Formats: sequence, structure tokens, C-alpha cells
Amino acid sequence: MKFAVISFPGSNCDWDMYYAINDALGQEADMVRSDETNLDQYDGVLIPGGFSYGDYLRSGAIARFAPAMQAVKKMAEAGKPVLGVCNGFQILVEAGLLPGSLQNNTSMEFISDWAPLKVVNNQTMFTNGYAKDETITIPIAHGEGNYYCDDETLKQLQANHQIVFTYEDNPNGSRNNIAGVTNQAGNVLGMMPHPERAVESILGGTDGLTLFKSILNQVRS
Amino acid sequence: MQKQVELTPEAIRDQKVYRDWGLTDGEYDLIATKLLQRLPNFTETGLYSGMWSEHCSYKNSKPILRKFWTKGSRVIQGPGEGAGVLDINDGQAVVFKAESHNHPSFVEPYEGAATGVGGIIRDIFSMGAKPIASLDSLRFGELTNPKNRFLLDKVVAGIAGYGNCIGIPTVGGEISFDQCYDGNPLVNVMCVGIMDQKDIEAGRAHGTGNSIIYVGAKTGRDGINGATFASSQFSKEEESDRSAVQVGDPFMEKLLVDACLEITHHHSDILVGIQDMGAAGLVSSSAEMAAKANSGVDLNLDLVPQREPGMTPYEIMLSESQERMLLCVKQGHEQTVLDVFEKYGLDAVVIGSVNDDGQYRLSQHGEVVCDIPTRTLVDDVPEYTHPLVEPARFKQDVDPFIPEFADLGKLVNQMLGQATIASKQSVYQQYDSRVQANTVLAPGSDSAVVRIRGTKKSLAMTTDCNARYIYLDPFQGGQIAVAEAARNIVASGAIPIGITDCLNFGNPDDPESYFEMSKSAEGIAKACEQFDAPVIGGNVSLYNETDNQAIYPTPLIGMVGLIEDNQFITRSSAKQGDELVYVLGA
Amino acid sequence: MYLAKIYVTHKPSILDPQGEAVKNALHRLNYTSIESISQGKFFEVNINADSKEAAIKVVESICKDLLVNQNMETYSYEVEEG
Amino acid sequence: MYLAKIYVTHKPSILDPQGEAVKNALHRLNYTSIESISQGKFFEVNINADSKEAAIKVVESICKDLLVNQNMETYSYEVEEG
Ligand SMILES: Nc1ncnc2c1ncn2[C@@H]1O[C@H](COP(=O)(O)OP(=O)(O)O)[C@@H](O)[C@H]1O
Repeated sequence: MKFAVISFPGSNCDWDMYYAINDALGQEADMVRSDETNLDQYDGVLIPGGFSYGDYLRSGAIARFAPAMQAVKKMAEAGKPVLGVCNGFQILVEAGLLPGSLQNNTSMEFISDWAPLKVVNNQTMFTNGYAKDETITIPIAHGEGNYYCDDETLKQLQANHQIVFTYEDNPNGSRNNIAGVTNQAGNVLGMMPHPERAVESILGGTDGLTLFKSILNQVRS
Repeated sequence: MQKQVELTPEAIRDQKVYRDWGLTDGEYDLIATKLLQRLPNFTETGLYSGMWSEHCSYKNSKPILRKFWTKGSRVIQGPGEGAGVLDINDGQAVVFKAESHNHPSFVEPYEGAATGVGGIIRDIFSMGAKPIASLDSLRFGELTNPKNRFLLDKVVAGIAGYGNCIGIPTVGGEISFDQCYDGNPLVNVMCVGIMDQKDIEAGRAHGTGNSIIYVGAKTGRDGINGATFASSQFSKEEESDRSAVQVGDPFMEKLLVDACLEITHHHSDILVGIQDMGAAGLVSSSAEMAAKANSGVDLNLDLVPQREPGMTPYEIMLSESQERMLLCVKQGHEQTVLDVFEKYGLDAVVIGSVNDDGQYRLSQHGEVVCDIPTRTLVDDVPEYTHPLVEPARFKQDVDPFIPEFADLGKLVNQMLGQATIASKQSVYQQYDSRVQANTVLAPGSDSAVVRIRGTKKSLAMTTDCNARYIYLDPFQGGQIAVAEAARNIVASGAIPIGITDCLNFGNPDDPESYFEMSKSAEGIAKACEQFDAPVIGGNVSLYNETDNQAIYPTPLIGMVGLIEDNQFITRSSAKQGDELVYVLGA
Repeated sequence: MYLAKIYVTHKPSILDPQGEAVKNALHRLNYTSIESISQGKFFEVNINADSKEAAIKVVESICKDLLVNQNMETYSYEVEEG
Repeated sequence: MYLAKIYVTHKPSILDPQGEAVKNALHRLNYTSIESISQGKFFEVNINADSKEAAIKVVESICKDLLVNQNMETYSYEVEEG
């Protein structure tokens, strides 16, 4: 499989994502600048964490206008896997590819730690390698990861099984402990925790690698 | 700040204005009668005051820094450049340095700490190295005082804000609290980078006609005269003097790191030298680069990107606006370099060139505003040795302290409840310690361990200093600080290979304070030699006094160790029940 | 040249973590008379436009395009010649 | 009850990376008529006070104590019965 890792000015987990695919997963990923307009040669898109454009207005708000985001939309509509992690999640939300918004953590502080997560839906192309309700541990590192959506959206998310991961100990005030959601079609996933930081045991765990393997499984089958 | 009509050279002399800028009568006379043999004008006097400040010249501390042991088998670059460099085998090198930002952090804790992080990162990538980790070392007064709690919160937020955004993991540090830091918190930060030895860069400007290129943020009036400010004592009234506030822009710096590394890696054939604009901004970077190569420079200040209209030469040259770098590039190849910066959306401008007469010559609006021998800014600074007097407290008879305790359990709980001893998780969980996906041991272990991707190797790193021991016995205390760092390194499975330091002391004119500095340096030097861990760089912060109350002498040790094979990495956590506990050593 | 002052605030129905944090901090400092506080953003924008109407049009569209997240925020503004 | 609106802005000589980032983004979106933009904070505070004077006193002191970083920011406010 060939992935595009979209690198925005200010992305800082772009290489982490690149290595997770090329070294840990053993597939191919290219680093693609956010002014690229054509992603046709890729089977999937990864939008990494960081502070695109400094996150000075709202996180993700400026990045959503980058030329590559049009191409990402096209990929999303074509049903290709699109994964946004941390700032990538914020960008997808700002771009309207995922519902809801991400606000400041209730502590108003940045939090960096390992976070136990529950796999609420293991029937997606990102989670088929996990058991239902399995607890996995993946690092978080964010200041604005407090997921918010209105009541109606929440109902829809629940009805469509779009809530994929929840926190076991809600670290940031997210509504219903939400840590990751998909779009209705299920091929766009946004999550605050960093699976690309949990792909080698020397770094403390491999629970994140299963997510990337799941994508591969899905595409292969 | 200084928006006055520029004083004439005669007025500067007669009114002794140079004193306000930190030059002594003797220094001014040396400049006017010997070095220039004429009166320096307003701009020139300002440049001397910045360059001859302790912060830039180390005029009070050089004799002490010479005591350090700097050889060692791995040293590629010792003290003197932006940062020191050590061989870590396989053609690779580690680059590291620590820096203090004490006074700015007291005045404006968030931005002071943030810009401290930004500054030390620039020192690392200006050597050609990729920054892979940061650490901090913090000292505050007791947390019972709300002001100290405020400082702590803001300083930590500032370090987090900058480091997290730029994407360099903050992997460790230390923090302690004591009343002696009440009016004088310490904010020291250390950055570690790695590189291929073939990519090493130096801060030099030579080759007549080669171009001087300015890149990064525009120059504003922020932090003007910060270097002289950092080198003078505080008094309570000056707390309202808010002119030196600099604001950091980690987003800009991220672009700057990536662009500069692209140039050092792919265009080293046309890059002559590169240096960051730190203390005393444009003047110190350009004068140092030229002086090291025995050359001079001509700069046209009209070309310097400016954020505010009407800036004087003095303001432009001494501004400490952040996120700026200076490059010397071979004549005729400027466009290649400008194109790289353009790709990253950064301002880059040719502002002058290297000359062959050794003069430091500035022009603005078609007029020469400064024309002085470059070396007089850098090499002709007088050096001061101070009298050493053993502190009176050492001679006092004090009854030895004999601890008494009835209830050991209660005592342990009380001790664990002290801010200095308690867990620092509330601090370090604000730091992204895992970005770059190389962090093997994050904060919470003895020393941090960061693996070097693509190899079997890792680096261990730690910051340590128990200032009380140094206060009680500077020589022993200096040794203990190095030994503590070494224990932390070894406990992670690494071999110590070198240190950087940050010498935080009081007023050097106080013979007792100078004694502490001198003796602790001797202790550090002795221990370094024992561990084969040379000092490869560091930083000095003097005048850490408020209303004549000095801090404990606090020479921070930042140590790096090498783990040749990742299977040797050891963690401090207990692995399972029933494990035996051993105590080793004296 | 026109000067627009744009105020962006949280929609009232949405929890505002920043405002909450500030209120709690103020209560800890014994400002118990503070009933509630909300924190928003305040932009001052200088716009080159031929008329006030033209400036207002720019303001409306930069708010919708960029400055405001309409899921959570609302905005108001004043435009004056400046 | 009094409602205070507090506007906090950067001091003019202080670097404003946020304002710069927003301006650049707007220029990329072809809003070239935007000359400059600065981003500040906007607080709406409900205060229990017996008089407008008392409310103003509270506003002044919470600004100095918490809301405003006087190293870098300045502020202005309006207080009205509300
Ligand atoms: N200011 C800080 N920043 C980052 N990490 C810190 C800081 N203070 C302490 N730590 C981390 O907390 C752990 C314990 O630190 P400390 O209490 O100083 O223990 P020790 O005495 O064993 O060095 C270490 O891993 C250290 O890196």
C-alpha cells in the first residue's frame, strides 16, 4: 500500500508517521507537501500531528485551506482511508470532513502521557485488528483535544457507530469520553491519541501498529 | 526605550552615559584612547556596551572557564562555538549546550522561558545538527508564596508552549524550591542534537566579497540591550522596567530549523558560516563571525528587515528579536540560498559582505554610522580576575546538625510532601516528551534515553545540581553535581561522555561569590576528568541577586551518555514483586 | 482605510473551558462577585476598501471563511473609517 | 448586576505572531485588502456589585491581577448595568 503523509508548515509528527509506515508497517509512505494538489497515486492519506501554521488562530483552522486538502476531500469521497491524528484530527474537523470540534483541555494545560483507550467499534477499516471493547494504550500529547459536538450530532454518532475510541480516564473533558470518530461512511478517522508513537516495543508499546495493520488487512481483503 | 535624539560623542563622554549601558570608566577610556584613538559615537558606544557585557564577552568568567577540563577522547568541538560536539562513533556526533534565561523569565515568565528554549535550539542547529531533545533545570522560591507559583506555572507553560509546538521532545529536567531563589528564579534549558560529522558548520565569515545573509523574523525593538540587562543586578524598582520583553514564535523557528538544515546538508559547498542571533543580536553574530576569521564586514542597515519604522542603528544592531539567523554565503551563490528560504516562506536578505580591511562598518541612509576594527568588539575586551575570599560562614563554628525523629513513617511522608522531593509529573506531563518517536525513557526515570533511529545506539541525558552542597562546600559540591549526573546516566545503562554547564552565581565583584564560582569550577573539572566526561560548552549567568540577596551558587550540570547497544538500556521502575533491593556505594 | 473590530465569542449553549478556568482562578483570588465570565477573541483589522459597505462585506466573509468556527462561536463587529 | 466588556490587545511594539499568521492566511485566500490584523482577547464578565463604580473597581483589579499581562498587553473596557 502506498500512503501520502501530508506535511503542513508546522506539522511535527510527519516524520513519525512516515517511519511508522515505512519501517514498522513495512509499507510505503511519501512525504507530500501541503501545496500538492494531486494525490491520485496514493491508496490512503495520513494527516499528522503538530502545530500547522502555529495553530495561532484555532488549531487546524488555517491548514484546511491548503491546496492538498481539496485532494484529501476527493480521496475521502472515493472511500479511500483518511486518518488524521491530533492536529490532523483538528484539521479534518475544521475542513468539515468529520463532525464536531476540538476545544481546550478542561485543565487548560497541555497533556502528554500514555492513555488507555477502549475500542468501541472494531468494525472499521482502522480497527479490525482489535477486539471489541479491548483496552489499548496509546500516547496522547495535546492542548486542544476536548472533543465537543451538539446533542443531535452525538446521537447520530452513536446511531452510526462512528465513535471508534473512547478514553478510559477522560484526560481532557471530551464529550462522552470520545477520543476518535469516523465520518458516516467510516473511511475517515480522526483521533487525538498518536498511534504512530506506539509501533515499536522499545518506545513502550505496539498498540498503535495494529491500527495501521488493520488498514492493510481491509485493503488486502 | 531609547527614542532620544542621539547624544554627541562629547556628551557621552562628559555625561558618562556609557555607565548606564554597563561600560565602566576604565573600559570607556580603553576604547576612546587606545582602541579607537577617538571618541566613539552613539552607535559605537552602544555596540561596545552590548559586546563587552558579561553575557557576550565572559570578561569576568573566562579565567574560571579555563579551569574546566575540555579535552577527552571524543571531543570534536570544545567550548567556543555555538555548541560543543562529541564523537559518538560511526561518523556521527552529538551536539549539546545549556543556556540560562533567568532574568527574562523573572520579568515575563512565559515568554522568557519560551525564548530561552528557542535560543538554545538555534545554537544546536546552527552547528548543522538536528535537535532531538530538550531538558530544563528550574529553581524557584518556596511555593507558599503565590508569586512563585505564578512564575512556576508560566515558566513551565512557556517551555511547553515552545518545545511542543516546534516538535522537539522535552525529555527530562529537574526542579527545586528554596527561599534563596525568591527574587531570582533560575530557568536553564539544554538542547541536544545529532549530526553526521561531515556536516559540521562553524560561525565564521571570511572571504572578501562573500555575502552576509539575514534570515528569519523581522527586527523589532524587543529586547533592546537585553545582554547588558542580563548582566546587571536587579533592584525591586526595576521590576517595572519592561522594555526587554521578547516574544517567541516557535512556528517560525520550526521553519527556520528545517530550512537551515536543508542548507547545511545540501549546500554546504557555498555556505561559509552560520550563526544564530542571540544576545546582542545582529552585532554579536556578525562581529563574532568576522572576528573568528580575522575579517571585517560592511552592513547596510537599510536592508535589514524591520518590524517598526524609524529604528536607529543602535536599536537595529542590539535588538534581540527572536528567530533570526545570520549566514555567510559565497559570492555569486546567494540566490540558491534565498530560494531555499523562500520555499519555507521565510524572509531572507543579503545585508552586506565580508571586507578585507577588518573594519566593522555600518551604514544607514547613505551614511556611515559605525566604523571600528571588528576585533575591538570581540577580542580586545578586558578580562577581570577578582579577589577570592573564603566565605565567612565556613569559619563559623556551628553545631553539627543531628537529626532527631520519633516517627519514621511520618517523617517520610513529610519529606515526600515537600515540593522539591514530590513527583514532578504535574510539570513534565505538560511537555510533549515523545514527539519524533525516539524517546525510550521519558521523564520519570533517572535520566532520559533517546534512541538514534537507524542505529543500535541511544543517548542518555540528564540535568542535575544540588546547590545546597555547593553552598556548603563549593569544591566538593561541584564534584557531587557531576557525580550525581553520572549516576543518573549510568543507571540508564549509559557511559557518561561529556557535560555542558550553566554557571548561575551572584555578583562576581563580591569576593565570596567569586570564591564559590572558582572553587566549584575546580570541583567540576576534577570530577569531569575522573569520568572522562569533558566540558564542551556552557553558559554563565552572573548577578543573580535581588537587593543584595544572592542565590545559592548553582552550577547546573547537563550530562550526556552514550549507550552503544539498546539492549543495555535500564529502567528505574520495579519490574515485578519479590525483587531484591541492593544499596551500592558508600 | 477602514478599521473593523470583530468580537468572537462562544455560543452560549456551549461549555467554554477557557472562561470556566478564568472564573475559577478569579474565585480562588477571592473575586467572589464575579458571576460568570466568558473569554472570546477580539480582532482589529485594517481594510483597504472604497466604502464602508465594501469593508463590511470583507468582514463578513473573513469571519465565515476563517476567523470564526461556526460550530461553536458567534461574532459581531463594528466598522469605522480609520 | 453589571456587565463588563474587556478588550485586551497587544502593545504596539510587541511581536504578534498570531496576527501575522492570520494575515498571511487571509492574503493566501486572496483577501489582499487586509492591511493588518491583530488578535486580542475579549472578556464578558458579569459582576455582582452595588454600583457602577464598585464594578469598575473590580474590573480594574481583575485586569491587573489576572486577565492582562501588562508586560505585553494593554486593555480597555466598558461597564454597563445588565
Ligand atoms: N522540570 C522538569 N522538566 C522535565 N522533567 C523533570 C523536571 N523535573 C523533574 N523531571 C523528571 O522527573 C524525574 C524525577 O526527577 P527528580 O525528582 O529530579 O529525580 P532525581 O532526584 O532522581 O533526579 C526525572 O525523570 C526528571 O527528568
